[in-house]
Amino acid sequence: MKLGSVLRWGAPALAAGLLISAAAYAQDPAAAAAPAPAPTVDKGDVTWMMTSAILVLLMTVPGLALFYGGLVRAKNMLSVLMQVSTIACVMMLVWVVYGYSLAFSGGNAFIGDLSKVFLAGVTTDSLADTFSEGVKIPEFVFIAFQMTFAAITPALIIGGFAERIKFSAAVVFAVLWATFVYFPVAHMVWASNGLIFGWGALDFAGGTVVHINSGVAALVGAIVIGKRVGYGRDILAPHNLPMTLIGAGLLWVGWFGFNAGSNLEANATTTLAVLNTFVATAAAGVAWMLSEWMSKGKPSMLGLASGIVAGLVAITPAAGLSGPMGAIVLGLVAGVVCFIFCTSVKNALGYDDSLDVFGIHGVGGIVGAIGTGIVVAPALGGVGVDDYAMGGQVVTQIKAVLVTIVWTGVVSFILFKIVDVLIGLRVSPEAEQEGLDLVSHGERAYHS
Amino acid sequence: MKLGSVLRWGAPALAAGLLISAAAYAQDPAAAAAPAPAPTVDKGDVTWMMTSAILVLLMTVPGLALFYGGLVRAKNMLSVLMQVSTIACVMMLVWVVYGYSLAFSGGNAFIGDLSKVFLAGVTTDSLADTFSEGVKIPEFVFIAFQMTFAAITPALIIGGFAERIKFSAAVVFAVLWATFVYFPVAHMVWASNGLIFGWGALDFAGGTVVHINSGVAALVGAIVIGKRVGYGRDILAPHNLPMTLIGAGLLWVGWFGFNAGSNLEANATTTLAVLNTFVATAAAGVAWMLSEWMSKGKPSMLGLASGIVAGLVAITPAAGLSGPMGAIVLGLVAGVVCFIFCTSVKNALGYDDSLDVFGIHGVGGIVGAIGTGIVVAPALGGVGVDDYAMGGQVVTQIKAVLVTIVWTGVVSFILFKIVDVLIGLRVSPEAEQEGLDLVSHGERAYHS
Amino acid sequence: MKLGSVLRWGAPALAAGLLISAAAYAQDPAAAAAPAPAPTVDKGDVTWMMTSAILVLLMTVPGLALFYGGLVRAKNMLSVLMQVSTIACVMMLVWVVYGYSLAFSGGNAFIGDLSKVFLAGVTTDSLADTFSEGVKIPEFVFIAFQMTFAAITPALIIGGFAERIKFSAAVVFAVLWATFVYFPVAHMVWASNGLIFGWGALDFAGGTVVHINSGVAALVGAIVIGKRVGYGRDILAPHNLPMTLIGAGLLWVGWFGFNAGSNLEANATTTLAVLNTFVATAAAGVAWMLSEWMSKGKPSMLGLASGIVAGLVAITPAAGLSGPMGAIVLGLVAGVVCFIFCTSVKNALGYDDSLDVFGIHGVGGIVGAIGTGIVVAPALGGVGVDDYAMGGQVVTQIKAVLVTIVWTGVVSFILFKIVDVLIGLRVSPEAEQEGLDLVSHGERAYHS
Amino acid sequence: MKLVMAIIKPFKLDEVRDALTGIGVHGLTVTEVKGYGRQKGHTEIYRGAEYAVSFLPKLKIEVAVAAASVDKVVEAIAAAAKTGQIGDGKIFVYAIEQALRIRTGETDVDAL
Amino acid sequence: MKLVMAIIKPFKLDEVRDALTGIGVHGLTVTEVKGYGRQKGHTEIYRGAEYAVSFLPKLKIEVAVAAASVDKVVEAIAAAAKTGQIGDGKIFVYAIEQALRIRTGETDVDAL
Amino acid sequence: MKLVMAIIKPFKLDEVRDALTGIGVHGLTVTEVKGYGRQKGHTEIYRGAEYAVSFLPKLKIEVAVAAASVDKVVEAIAAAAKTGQIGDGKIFVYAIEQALRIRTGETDVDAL
Ligand SMILES: Nc1ncnc2c1ncn2[C@@H]1O[C@H](COP(=O)(O)OP(=O)(O)O)[C@@H](O)[C@H]1O
Ligand SMILES: Nc1ncnc2c1ncn2[C@@H]1O[C@H](COP(=O)(O)OP(=O)(O)O)[C@@H](O)[C@H]1O
Ligand SMILES: Nc1ncnc2c1ncn2[C@@H]1O[C@H](COP(=O)(O)OP(=O)(O)O)[C@@H](O)[C@H]1O
Repeated sequence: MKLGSVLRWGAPALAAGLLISAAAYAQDPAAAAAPAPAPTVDKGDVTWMMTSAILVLLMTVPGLALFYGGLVRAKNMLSVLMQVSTIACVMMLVWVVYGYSLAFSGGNAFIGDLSKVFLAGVTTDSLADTFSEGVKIPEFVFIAFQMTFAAITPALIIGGFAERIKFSAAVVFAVLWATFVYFPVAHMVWASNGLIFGWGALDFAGGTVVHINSGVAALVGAIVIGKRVGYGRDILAPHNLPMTLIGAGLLWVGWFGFNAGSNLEANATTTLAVLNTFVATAAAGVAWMLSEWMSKGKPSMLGLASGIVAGLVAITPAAGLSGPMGAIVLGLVAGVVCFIFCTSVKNALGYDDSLDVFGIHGVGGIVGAIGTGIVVAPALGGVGVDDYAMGGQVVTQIKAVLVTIVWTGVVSFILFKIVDVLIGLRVSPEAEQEGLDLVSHGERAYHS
Repeated sequence: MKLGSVLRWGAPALAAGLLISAAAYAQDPAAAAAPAPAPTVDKGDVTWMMTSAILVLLMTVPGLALFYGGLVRAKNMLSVLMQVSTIACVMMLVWVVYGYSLAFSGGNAFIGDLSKVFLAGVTTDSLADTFSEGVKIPEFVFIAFQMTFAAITPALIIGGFAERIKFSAAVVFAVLWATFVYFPVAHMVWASNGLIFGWGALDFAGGTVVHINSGVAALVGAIVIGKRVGYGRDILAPHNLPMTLIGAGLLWVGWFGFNAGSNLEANATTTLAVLNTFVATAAAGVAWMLSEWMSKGKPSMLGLASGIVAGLVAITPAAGLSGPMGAIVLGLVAGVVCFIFCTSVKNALGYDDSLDVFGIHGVGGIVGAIGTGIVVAPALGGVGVDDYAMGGQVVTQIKAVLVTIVWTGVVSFILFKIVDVLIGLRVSPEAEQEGLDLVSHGERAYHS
Repeated sequence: MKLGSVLRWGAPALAAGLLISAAAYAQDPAAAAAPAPAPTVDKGDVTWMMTSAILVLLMTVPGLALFYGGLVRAKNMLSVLMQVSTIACVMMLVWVVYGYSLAFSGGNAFIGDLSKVFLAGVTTDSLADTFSEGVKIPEFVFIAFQMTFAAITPALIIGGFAERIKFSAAVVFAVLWATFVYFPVAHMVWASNGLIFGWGALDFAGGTVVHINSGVAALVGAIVIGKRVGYGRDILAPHNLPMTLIGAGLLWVGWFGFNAGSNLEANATTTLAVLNTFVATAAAGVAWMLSEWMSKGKPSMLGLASGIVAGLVAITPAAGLSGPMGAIVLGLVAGVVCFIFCTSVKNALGYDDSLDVFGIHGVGGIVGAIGTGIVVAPALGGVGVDDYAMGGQVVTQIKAVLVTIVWTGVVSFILFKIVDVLIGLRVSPEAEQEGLDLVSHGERAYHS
Repeated sequence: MKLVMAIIKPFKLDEVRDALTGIGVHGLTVTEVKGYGRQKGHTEIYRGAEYAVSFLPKLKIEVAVAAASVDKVVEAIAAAAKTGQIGDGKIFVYAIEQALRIRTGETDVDAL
Repeated sequence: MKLVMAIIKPFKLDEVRDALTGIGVHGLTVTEVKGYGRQKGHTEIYRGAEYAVSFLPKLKIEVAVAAASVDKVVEAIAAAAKTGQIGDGKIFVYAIEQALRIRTGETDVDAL
Repeated sequence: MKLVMAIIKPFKLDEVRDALTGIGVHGLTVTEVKGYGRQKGHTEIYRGAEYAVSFLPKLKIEVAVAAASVDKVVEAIAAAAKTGQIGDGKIFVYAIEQALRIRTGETDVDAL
């Protein structure tokens, strides 16, 4: 493989936006043909990318909403469903208004520019690059696919401070966070002129941009906002674990769009990403379950579901880069590490990350991001990148992780403080006692 | 664009059935090649259309069933799930027996003929037209895709008189309604010799045929059947709003098949329909939520979910015709208008449309159908049609809406009366008290 | 059609693994072109096969898990979700470690060999055959698709002895059963050197391998393990039928991947399989419902849902072989036969197959497998196979069914006995009283 | 003081509550219960399994009242809860020796 | 008249009901309750959070009977509900002063 | 023997239970109930329908105790359940004539 490959895999959901061919592919193929072969749009790719965007929506609403919602108490169920769904909707609007432009248009190493606000200039004739030369997809589907990432990422964060956040604060924070954290980090990692992309860091489908990014923000939020009333004293058990399983299942199903869609076309690498998204996930689910069985005496369904999500997180950056056996190993490691973190380390540290967003997305994301540098090794069955040396790649991966952690950690902290001053982050203890559903939304989840 | 374009967009789920090429595309390409280029079948299109048909099933069972089911009282849960699912199943059989033929084969301006009853003559070699010349899809997938529309539309109606209808009456009405309302209206709007199609009315994915059609029928049903026992006195609150959210999420996910599948192939226009189905929906969800927040003091999850569905309804006729910004405006308008209708107008009028089928599908459908005439304008970012003039197009749209309302209004009224005489529409007050699950189906939704 | 056709339809999920072309299709087309036309990989096929694999996961988690989970008592809900999900995860790992190799690599008439353990030698350049000459798909997606079959089949079995099995016993049994029953039977039916394949038995998508196989194993398990405490005395009613409907809906949606994906490409036959999977299912749902209405006085939602699954099972072996009208007849017959079996025959025989795995998958599978020999007849609208004679084909189908029943019956019995000795199959009566969720998994499904 | 305990049909709750507030009773406690009695239940069928369910959903209402008001309260409940159909329920009355309002510490009739 | 209130293990309900109908008692009211007592509960674990749950599901059965039948009723319930294991529950008896059948207006023992 | 019945706010359960075990009471029975009283409820809105909900979730606690312990028990519950806010609930006490532990057949105070 040539040098381009490093860039290629470093830009899974890539810089395509930057390189849009405005040439109408059907109308004037000759003009484009002179310098290079006419770009081709394959309907199989178009179908795959539409399917992938739809699958990522499935992950979010109802997937993530249910995964989270099942874990809170019944009196806060609707507040969680509402926060996830509202943030997803608002982010879709923000994305087409200025998010897409900031993440994928021109700009510098840190952020894009405003040349495509309101999707200026994008028509059905606009094309976006894929990772294969000459293979293009309609820009609209690239925008839609990337939109779903921008929609789910801020929604992931709210799990860190579920059951006590003010609804308006959650939504405002999400928009600010997307603007000052997600769009810049997405640009740094995925745009061809982005800082981290330039280092040659590998992130197939968004391990840093989505998972570490949101996991760390959730941790900061959990600490800034403080523990739930009754934490450590009352029983705060999940009110409906079957909902959580439905959510975990839909997350898994939808994650194929997330991971394999990130290849932007439907080729053999995409199928490898699909296979890895099966086996790494299965391995992590089994690993968490067995760890729990051995250390606590019983394997729990919540443990299995948690391991499944941890595995999905961990394989994300490596989805099309690892071989299936590497993916299994990555899944096993993520399952065990996230289990230990969520059950022991977290309790030792004593913060209240209600739904373990950091323990699963943050920690799993870090395992995956660093592990990607290892399992990509051809010697281990990975697909390899040019000039690969394990040590060097791992160092690059760690650098990317650290930049992400610092950026999201610091900026999130500032944004939480700003929102606290402007709106107030937390409901009153009485409201928390009564439940957010009634207090914030005037409705109850269940009647008989 | 040439004149054909008007027809093209006027027949989203089109007259393909009429124009089936019986020529085996693999066996005798030369014969077909003489007059025109040999029709091509692209496997990307085939995959997209199969995926779309599957997605519309997901909308119906479990999507619509859950969206509706969560809104009734626990004692009527199964009756709603059962009515939606049974009607969908029965309609699939009716569709292949005579529905497809009546809707899409020959006939006159009002209805097709019986030449394809029992799918006579359709084989794996039969092809159906798309909107692009020379691009074909297997007729079986066209039949399957259109079948899912015929399955969900009558099922939508039952929300208007949920919690009091007799099961047998609901099913018999659905079959009669499909026969005397859905098949004719589908033919009028989508067949190339159809009345409304001939006017140049735009309806990308079924705003009139599906939503106005079913919304008005539900309203008529709600009035003919009368209010629920205890309406306005007892608490008739939704028994399980999380189910409603799962339903809304699956409706959204599945609606991509509905809207973007209506393009019948996987090209750039299809991707535009996908993007619009994201942003219009998000806009309507947010609009309903904000309207409620401002007027009632709290934003509710049911409001957000209702807005999401209203947005999906409104973007349906415009899905591949509007630009993304036009779609957002359409969504915002639909969200606000449907909110006002469902919360104020409806109460003022005093009928009991149990699940607001008219308030969301009827009203949202009208907003969308008329709005399509506006947002299609190239000046507003729409894709345009030949000889476009906003005033004229809007008048045409209004004419299409009025014909649909009158047809479905009058015929539905007659059919309800017939079913009332033959079977009786309503269960006894004691049965309503006890709940339809036990009385009509001999089972209960929940045991501990 | 030529003789190859028999083999073709006899190997729906076929012997492709055996015939992998290791030639890099992009790099050295000439080398492959010499003996035969260069194999082509169509991205529409790739997208369809990825979509299909994802759909089969949706069938399993959350589909099957919910379908089953809703039917047990609340205290055993998580145990069912856990067993289904864990078995699916473990089987994915077993599949890539040795299952794929045993099922699809070389070997003899009864079992494959170990040449592809740990997916040795499979890369992104590896291709798998489809049923069309010269049309290939990446081997990774073939592996992933077949993996989902291996994951769901042993999970189906646990419904036979739900609410009383020891968790560890269920998982260990599943792995043993896959090894000694599923992989051999899959090989016998689908591999080109397989015993049953050689007879010319038709099984489009796994009626014998998946449904008869698991249905019989469940029956054996129900008998060996014995009845639930309180069976026939206490009320063992389903605790949450809406969950069961969600499950049935997702099973239906996902089953399109199962049935139509088994064609391995996206052509007109695939669309026929899609259409049949709609209409046969609808017919069976309606048939069960009407049978129940006539014989018990009320049509139940559980009846409709059960009929839907029975129809899906019955159409599985015939999905791409029957015409739509044949599919409807097959569905009607399966609906009625399975209804009679589950409501009368089963009670007469007196075993406790908790979730009617045998009554639906076993009986429905037998109806489908034998019926396939009939509805494939071109005279009945089927696609036909070479040298077709109804009598002979039906005899062949019956032989295939008998071999499967005997193999799975005898081996499953032995395996249950072995697991009973090694681990013990059943929890204590007190544990059964308390519920498996608490006793085996240390958690409860619902809190308020 | 007396405690009036009534078992009624669930959909009669609002009428009973209104009847009680109408005679000046402003506090009561409601429990969802299942009743077994002369009113026959129903049969549920789940595939091959048929279950005769003889326990029916009822509500139990408990109202603590001054001894002097008992008859009025019993009559009010009985009138409001009556449909004349089997299964209308029962009213039982028993004596309570103490009553206390937790918030204020008030006791006996002041606590009601 | 007396009211017999029994706290029993949930799976004993059918046996208790049968025992009561066996001695001619044809009405009773059942409530789902949670009991705390000598019987130890269980531990539930949800990721890192472990909860000791000491409240166990029980059923409360209330039967109003003529004073003369009390002993028979208590014995019947006790016999049917007994497993001999800790947590079998309790039976309490107290006096009721009035009883009324809402449907008919019958009072006292006629109302039972 | 007496039966102390308290209606309390749900989140006070653990404190009340701890207070009771603190004074040597080792058994009690809890029921989820809905209370109507001076504490005002809330309004729920579902699209166009607004419902004023006046029944609030409460817990009913029943403790059978020896007559001598009643005051101590009432005080303990009252102290633990008090927030000083409207809706804290009530405590009622009435006499029970018999008590029986089903498992052992012990009666009266031995049964508690
Ligand atoms: N002896 C009893 N003790 C306690 N509750 C009873 C008794 N008899 C009846 N009930 C309660 O009263 C309800 C109604 O009684 P039932 O015999 O069905 O009709 P009716 O009220 O018309 O006499 C029962 O469901 C049960 O809850
Ligand atoms: N003093 C009490 N007052 C009210 N209910 C009690 C009392 N003691 C026990 N109970 C109830 O009886 C149930 C069984 O009591 P427990 O002490 O666990 O076992 P046992 O019945 O064998 O003595 C408890 O779960 C509780 O519901
Ligand atoms: N007369 C009564 N009989 C039975 N229960 C009562 C009575 N009055 C109040 N309650 C119960 O006590 C609860 C609290 O009463 P409420 O009037 O709201 O406040 P407070 O306890 O501060 O007086 C009510 O919700 C109800 O369950």
